[in-house]
Amino acid sequence: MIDLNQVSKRYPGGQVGLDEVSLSIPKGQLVFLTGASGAGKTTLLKLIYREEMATEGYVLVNGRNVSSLPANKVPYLRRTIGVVFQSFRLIPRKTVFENVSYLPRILGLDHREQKKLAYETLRRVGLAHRMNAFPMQLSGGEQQRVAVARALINQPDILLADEPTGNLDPELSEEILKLFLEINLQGTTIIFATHDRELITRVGRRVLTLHQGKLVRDQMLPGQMLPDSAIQPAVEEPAATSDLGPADLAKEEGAR
Amino acid sequence: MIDLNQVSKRYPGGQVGLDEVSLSIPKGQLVFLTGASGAGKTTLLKLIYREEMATEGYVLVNGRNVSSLPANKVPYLRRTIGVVFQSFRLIPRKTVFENVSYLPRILGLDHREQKKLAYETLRRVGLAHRMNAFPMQLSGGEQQRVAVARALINQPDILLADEPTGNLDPELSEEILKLFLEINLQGTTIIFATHDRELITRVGRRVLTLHQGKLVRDQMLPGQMLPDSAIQPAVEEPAATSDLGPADLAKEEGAR
Amino acid sequence: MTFLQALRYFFVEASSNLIRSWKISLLAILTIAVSVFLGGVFLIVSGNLRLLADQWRDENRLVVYLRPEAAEADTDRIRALIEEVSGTGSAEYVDPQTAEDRFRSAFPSLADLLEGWGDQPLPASFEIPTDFTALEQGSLEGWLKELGADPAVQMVDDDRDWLAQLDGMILIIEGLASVVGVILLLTAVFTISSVIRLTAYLYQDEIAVMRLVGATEFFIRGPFYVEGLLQGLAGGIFAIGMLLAGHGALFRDTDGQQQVLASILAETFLPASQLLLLVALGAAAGLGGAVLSLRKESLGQTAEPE
Amino acid sequence: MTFLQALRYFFVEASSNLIRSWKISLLAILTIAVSVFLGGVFLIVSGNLRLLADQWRDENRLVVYLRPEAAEADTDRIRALIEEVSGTGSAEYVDPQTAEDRFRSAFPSLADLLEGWGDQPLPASFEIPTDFTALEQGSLEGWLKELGADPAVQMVDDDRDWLAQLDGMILIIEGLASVVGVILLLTAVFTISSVIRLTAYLYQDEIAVMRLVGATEFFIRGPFYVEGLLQGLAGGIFAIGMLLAGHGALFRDTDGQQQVLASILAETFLPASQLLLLVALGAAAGLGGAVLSLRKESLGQTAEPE
Ligand SMILES: Nc1ncnc2c1ncn2[C@@H]1O[C@H](COP(=O)(O)OP(=O)(O)OP(=O)(O)O)[C@@H](O)[C@H]1O
Ligand SMILES: Nc1ncnc2c1ncn2[C@@H]1O[C@H](COP(=O)(O)OP(=O)(O)OP(=O)(O)O)[C@@H](O)[C@H]1O
Ligand SMILES: [Mg+2]
Ligand SMILES: [Mg+2]
Repeated sequence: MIDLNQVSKRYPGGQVGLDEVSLSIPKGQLVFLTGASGAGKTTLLKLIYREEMATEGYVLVNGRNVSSLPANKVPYLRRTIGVVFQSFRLIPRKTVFENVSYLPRILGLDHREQKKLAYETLRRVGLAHRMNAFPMQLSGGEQQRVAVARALINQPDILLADEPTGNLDPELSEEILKLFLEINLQGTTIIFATHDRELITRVGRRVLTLHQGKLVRDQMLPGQMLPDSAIQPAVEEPAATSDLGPADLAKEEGAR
Repeated sequence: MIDLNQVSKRYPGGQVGLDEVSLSIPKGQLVFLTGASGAGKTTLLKLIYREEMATEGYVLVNGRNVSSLPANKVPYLRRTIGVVFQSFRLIPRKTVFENVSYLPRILGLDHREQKKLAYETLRRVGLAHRMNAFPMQLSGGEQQRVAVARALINQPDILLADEPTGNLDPELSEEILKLFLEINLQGTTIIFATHDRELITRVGRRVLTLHQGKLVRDQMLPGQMLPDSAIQPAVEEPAATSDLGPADLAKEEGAR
Repeated sequence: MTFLQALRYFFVEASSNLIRSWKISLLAILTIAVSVFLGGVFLIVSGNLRLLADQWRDENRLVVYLRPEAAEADTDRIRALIEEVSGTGSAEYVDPQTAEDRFRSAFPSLADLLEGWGDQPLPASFEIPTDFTALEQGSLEGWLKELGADPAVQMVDDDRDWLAQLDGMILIIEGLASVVGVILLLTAVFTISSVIRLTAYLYQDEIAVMRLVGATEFFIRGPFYVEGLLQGLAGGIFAIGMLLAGHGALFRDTDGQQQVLASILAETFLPASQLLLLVALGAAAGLGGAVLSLRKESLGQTAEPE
Repeated sequence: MTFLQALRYFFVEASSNLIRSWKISLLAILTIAVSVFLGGVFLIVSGNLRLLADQWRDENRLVVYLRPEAAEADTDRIRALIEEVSGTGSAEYVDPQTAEDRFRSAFPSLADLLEGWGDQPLPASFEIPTDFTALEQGSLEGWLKELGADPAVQMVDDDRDWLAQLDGMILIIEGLASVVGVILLLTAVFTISSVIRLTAYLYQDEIAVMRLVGATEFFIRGPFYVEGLLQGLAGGIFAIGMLLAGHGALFRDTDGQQQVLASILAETFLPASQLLLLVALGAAAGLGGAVLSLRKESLGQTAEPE
């Protein structure tokens, strides 16, 4: 589903965002992305939904080269990808409802269906009662959950979540995590960038670790936590693409 | 140093930010502030530096009633308070250096001293090499550290840190924490709003827990972690203002 | 989404933006209104001046003075000669007495001069309106020469000196108005695009987010275009209102001297067709400003206005 | 920080803002430049029209026609009577021959008329420039009556009819220019404050942050005020440049008819004092716009432009 082939991203100022990263994420996989601040997590995600373009190598999404996609095709790529941005990026002039239902709306859903869908999705992140508030009237964690709801509303093929629980208390983080596990079971490929090692070790799955733009570790962790609603996995677990065994993650990449 | 007396904050939309909160924080104390998303942590901090005003009760800082402070005195209050905002609030048109040294600059420090001071402070958060970058050119965690540096640069009497490690990896969080402990030892009163229970339990000190705007717990935790540089405490530990005994923090306020 | 649905979406979106950001919208509307208003003032003033000039031109006549000794037969011959070109019944015969009366009323201060010049001091003449422009310049000259050569004709005064002076004056006034008009037009276009461009800067974060969540340019720009269009329409209509109000006020509260000025400059209001044109101009300005300000593909790619 | 240090800070801050946000700055500068330019055009045109009017007024004369039978003694007596009021040497004696010559050259088409009126058809006269305004209106009337009652005087033609007409025309033109001028001024003020207010909207997040970290209003506003001032100065200077260039171009590339128009409207350029005034106006507009747009205490309290 998502393939990176020797991808490097060097920013105009000379900063290295990514450095020769190659990886492959099959459809339906849930992958954690970790690494110190400035390691390149956000950069990697940006390359997938083409907010940035690789300076070297190529990124394939569903077999299509993202960099060579003509500009007028980019929106259609992005509609299949839900993104929870690290800085939320809510539209201040629009209400929570309007922020969340923007994509369904321009896709032609009628108002009642939009409302129903938005209500459903916001309910899942615990914010149905704030549908008519403006982003500035929400607490940090509430804004973050609106961002999560927006990313999920269109049932995207791919979900890119950039630190989606950084402003949430452990209980809410847990619920968001469960939500993600649920939609993952329904077939959505997820890349979950996070600093929360406790969460990663508890859930297990595949973990990619970046360090100064380089992919330094690609491991499979045990402890497969499943959502409460899951009776059996709908998608079979893909094989690890790295042969590095499970290790004490807390001891990883200490040098900043 | 900071006293809240039956303080309530009701937002124009009817949302309850704080609900009859009374508390007292003596000079030099380090206090953790925790609670679920939307519990009122940011609201409490905003009342102290007067971004918002209490709708009931009064807030005293250094014995002065913050709500009745005339508008032209507010800047002088704020200069004694360093704030790490939850959403960073960096100025996009200014470089990291300019963002960080804004207050020293308008206080009349000459350019060389500003530079030295900014460099020193940025070095402590690991960002001295990005002094000339603009905020948009930084990763989320880097922006957060710039916000921390800006709050610290003027050696404030009070430091209000709103989720200052939400975008940082555990190692960096640890360093920021050590930094805070250090300046706390030098006499700065600190309120540290965070969701990171692991961090709280490890450090100890006083913990205030909010739930739906109410102060539901005010406890003293053991496990007094000290900064590496600390040989002996410069300020004696103040007595807990609540007689609630230490309890398992992880079991607190589960209901959202 | 069908095109009609999309259009509906654009309108709903645009109007809710207009209401939510009403301060900025009002600014844009007022800017367009002021510009269209100025355009209207220009149209009114230049229209009235043109009317005035036409009136003057109409009143201008070609005068053929007859010799005092000209007989009635001569007079008839001359009339035939004239009407052959200018059309039957077009030439007016002014007998000496009428000529004297006219002189006295036109130049009362010089009336005394006539006293010394005996009885019948002024010759009889034919006056012909000069609006028979059917004749080309060349043949007109020939015809005038022929007339002048007639033994019964003392002189042909075709007032071309005076006409040239009149034309000069009209040219001056129209020139002045045109210069001001062009400058005004440029200012208006400049202002509108400034306001809309600044507005677009305000929206660029928003636009960037829309792009990132998968909106096509069509859906991003549509509401802004419609917003511009609606602002332009509102501005245009508002301007018409101001013009009507201003025109009314001008003829209500003025005393003598100003009344004269007002009636020369603004007696006649604009016809409906020109009013429509002005509203269309406002709408076009609003839409044009929106198109112009969203033109750059790169807009909204960076959060920082440069 | 001392006041001087603060001033220095304001200038450094303002110029770095100007450079960093050069697109928006350019917009503001151009807007002010256009407005000041229009002001300059107005000053030039109205100045030149006033010059023209003064010239006409200067050329206007009071004419005292003498009876044909007036003797030389009468003539001297009348001259004395006139110069008693208008000053020695001010009255010009026009003998009948000169009068006839002048009539012929002024109205060549009417010259033939003189033929029939015998020898010496026009009377002798005194012409007196009307710029002796020392006399009040009341006593002037009396004096004119006295003159007219003199037996040797046939008629006093004080051309007040014509003067009134001239005044009317000047009034029309000045009125037109004033109306346009006032509208232009309003537009300019409106435009500048729009642009600066929109700019302030762009900066309001920034201003909010400055407030939150403890900046006083003095330090927040200072740089914006200086920025406005600098933009205004730049706009004013730019406008002067455009005026100079435009004035030059007008007198280089024009043919006959336009040349006449140009020389009537813009022969004389502005004096240095008025240029300085225009630049000061630009600076004031820039500063005023900044003050106006930062006026509301609440600005910067909310991140959302309304
Ligand atoms: N400007 C505002 N207008 C209306 N309601 C507000 C406003 N700011 C905050 N609120 C509401 O007040 C409550 C407390 O908000 P606050 O920001 O203090 O929460 P918090 O504890 O900081 O949460 P988080 O951990 O998510 O940042 C929330 O329900 C929030 O929606
Ligand atoms: N627009 C940009 N221009 C220049 N450098 C950039 C830009 N964006 C990111 N960088 C740099 O690229 C590196 C990787 O940034 P990235 O945002 O991918 O880090 P990250 O892993 O997401 O970090 P964090 O956990 O702090 O969000 C950092 O050093 C950052 O400073
Ligand atoms: Mg990041
Ligand atoms: Mg908060």
